[in-house]
Amino acid sequence: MVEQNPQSTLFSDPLEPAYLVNLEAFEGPLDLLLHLIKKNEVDIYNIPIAAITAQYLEYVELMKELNLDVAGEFLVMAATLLQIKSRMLLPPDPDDEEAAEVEDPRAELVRRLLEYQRYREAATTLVSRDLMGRDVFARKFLAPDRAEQEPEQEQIDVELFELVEAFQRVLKRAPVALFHEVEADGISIAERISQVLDLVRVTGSIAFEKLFVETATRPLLIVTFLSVLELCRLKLIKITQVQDLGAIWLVANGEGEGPGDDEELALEGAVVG
Amino acid sequence: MSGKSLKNIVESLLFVYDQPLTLDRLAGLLEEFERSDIREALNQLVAKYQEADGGIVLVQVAGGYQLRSRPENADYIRRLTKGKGVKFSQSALETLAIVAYRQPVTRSEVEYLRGVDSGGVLKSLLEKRLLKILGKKDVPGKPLIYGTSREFLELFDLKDISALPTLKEIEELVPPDPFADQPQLPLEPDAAESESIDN
Amino acid sequence: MSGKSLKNIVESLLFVYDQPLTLDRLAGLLEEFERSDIREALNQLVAKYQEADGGIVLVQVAGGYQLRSRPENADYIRRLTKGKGVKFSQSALETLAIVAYRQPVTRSEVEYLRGVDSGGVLKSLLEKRLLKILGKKDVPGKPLIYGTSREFLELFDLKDISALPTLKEIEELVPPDPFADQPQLPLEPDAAESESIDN
Repeated sequence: MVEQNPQSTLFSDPLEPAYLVNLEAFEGPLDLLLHLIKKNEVDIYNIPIAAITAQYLEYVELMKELNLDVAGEFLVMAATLLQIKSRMLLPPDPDDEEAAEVEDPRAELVRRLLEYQRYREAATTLVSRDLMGRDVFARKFLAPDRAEQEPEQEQIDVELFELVEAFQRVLKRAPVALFHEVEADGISIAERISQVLDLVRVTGSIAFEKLFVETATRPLLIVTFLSVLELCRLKLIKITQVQDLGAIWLVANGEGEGPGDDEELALEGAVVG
Repeated sequence: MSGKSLKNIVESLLFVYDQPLTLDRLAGLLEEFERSDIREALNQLVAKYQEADGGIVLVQVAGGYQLRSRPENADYIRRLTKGKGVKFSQSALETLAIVAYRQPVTRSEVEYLRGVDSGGVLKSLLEKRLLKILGKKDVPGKPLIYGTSREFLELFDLKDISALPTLKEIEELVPPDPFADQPQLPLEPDAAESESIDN
Repeated sequence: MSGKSLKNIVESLLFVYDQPLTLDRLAGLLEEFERSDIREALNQLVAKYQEADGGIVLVQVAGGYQLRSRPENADYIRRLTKGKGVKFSQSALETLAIVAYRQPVTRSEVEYLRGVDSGGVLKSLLEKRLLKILGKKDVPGKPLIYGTSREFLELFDLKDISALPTLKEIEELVPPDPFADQPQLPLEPDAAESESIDN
C-alpha cells in the first residue's frame, strides 16, 4: 500500500511490513511513542525530540493513508510534540539567570511515558499469573435442593452497575418518549422531585419563584420545572394562587386539613434515604 | 511423563468436570498416554481417596469416575445454598431500578414501563424492605406510591439517592463516535498542504 | 464431633462451592463449631493439599479459600472445557492494571494515564464484573469512581488487593537529573490531593 503511494517518500526509513499490520494495534499515542523510543534505541530521559516527532508524524500520516481512524488523542499528542520541539529550539534567555534551572520541555512527557510504561508492565505481570478459567479451574456449584431456602436469610448479591443496566433495559423496551433522562448539574428529575417535595413538606408551602431563585443554569430550571409538574401530576403538591396575577404557591397536599397521618407518611418518603 | 503426573492430570480433570468421566473419555482426551496407564492412574486415585477418608470421595458411577462431596456432610452443604448470594431475578432488578430512578412512582407506572404485571415483584421487594410506601396518590383508587428504602441504599452502598449513577454517566462511557467529525489538524507545516487524506 | 470430622466438613464445602469461602462465611455456616477450630481445620487442609501435591490445590484467594485444579494441568483441562478461556485485549489489561493499582480512580485519571479515551473499556470491564462502581468522587462534576471486584481477585489469583505485585517505582528509574526535583505528576490537576469518596 505504501509503495503505491507517491507520498511514501515521506518516510525516511522504510517501514517493515510486519509493522504495518500492527499499526492499528497501538493503544494510543503513548504506546506509539514508547514503540518509537524502543525502536530507535534512544534514552527515554533524553529523547531526541525532533527525530521522534518526525517519525511520530509519519506514523500518524500513514494511519491516515491506510484509512485507519486517527483518534483525536494522536493528534493532540502530535501538537504537544511540535510544541516541545519548538520550545527546545528557543535559545536560552541570556538575561534569565535561572534559565538553566527551567524545566526541560520534555519532562512532563517523560513522566507520562514512564508512568504509562509502569502500568503496561503491571498489566503484563497480571496476565502472567494463574488465571481462573485459563490456568486454573474451579468446579461449577451445583446447588443442592433449592427448596430448602429460607427467603429471609437470603444474601442479596447484586452490583450497582446491574441496577443501572436493568434500568437501561427497561428504557429500551419502554413506550417511546415517556420521559427522558433529563438532568442538570448532575441532578436528575427524580432527585429534584425529592428535593422540591422536601422543601414543600418542611415549610408547608413555598413560593413557586423561590424554587428558581438560586438555580442559575437553564438545565436546572427545566429539571426543576419538570419536577414540579411531576409532583402536581402525582398530586403530592398543589399549586395555588391567592389572587389573580399574584404569587404562585406550591402547597403540600393535605396541608389544608392540618398535619395528619398522610402527611407524615409522605414526609418520610420525601427524604428518601 | 511419570505416572504421578498422569495421576495428577486425571485428578485435575475429575475435579473440574461435574459429570462422571469414563475411561474411554479420558483415553480420548489424553491421547499421548496409554490407556492402561490411565486405568492404573484411576486405580491409584481410587486407593488415594479411600485412604484419605476426607471430605471428597471418588465414586464409580454410570460407568465412569466422579469426585463427590462426602455424603455424610450433605446437611452442611445444603446450608451453602441458603446463604449463597441470591441473584436478583431480572424482573426484580428492573422493578427496583424503575422505582429507584423514577420515585415517587405508582404500580401502574411501573407496569406501564415494564409492560407486565408487577404487583408480585413490588410486594416481594417491599418484603425484602428494599422499597417502601411513600404514601397514597390523591387520585381515584388512591394507589400506593413507592420509593426506595434505607436498606436499598445500604445494599448498593450508596450514601444517598443522589449517589445513584445517572444513565447519562453510564452512556457516556461509550463514546458516540470519536472520529465522526475530527477537525483536520495541520501536523507539520510542510506536510499539511500536500496531504489531504480523508479518513 | 471430632476435629477430623470438621476438617472433612470444611473440605466438602470447599469442594462443592465455586467461589472462595472466607473464614467468616464458614463460621456463619458452621455455627455449632468454634471459629478457632474452623481456622485450625483450614490450616490442616492447607497442609494436607500442600503435602499431597496432587491435581487439586487449595489456594487463598479473594479473602477466602478455594480448591482449584493444578495450574500445570491447564492444557489438559482446556481439552475438556473446549478452550473457551479468558482472553484480554491490551487495552482491557492496561485499564485493569491502572484501576487495580490506583483505586479508587476516576475515568479521567485512567484516561490521563493511558493517553486514550477509556470509557468503552471501563464499561466492558464493568459488564464482565471485574470492576465496580464505588461511588462518586466529591469534586465538581461528581465523577464516578471505580475499583476492582472480588471477581478480579479470583480471576488473577490474588489473596487480596495488597497481594498485587509491587509496581515498579518510577523513582528507581529516574537518574539524578535532569528530572530529580520534579514535582509529583499531577494526575488530575484540580483533584489530585483530595481522595475523598462520596458514595
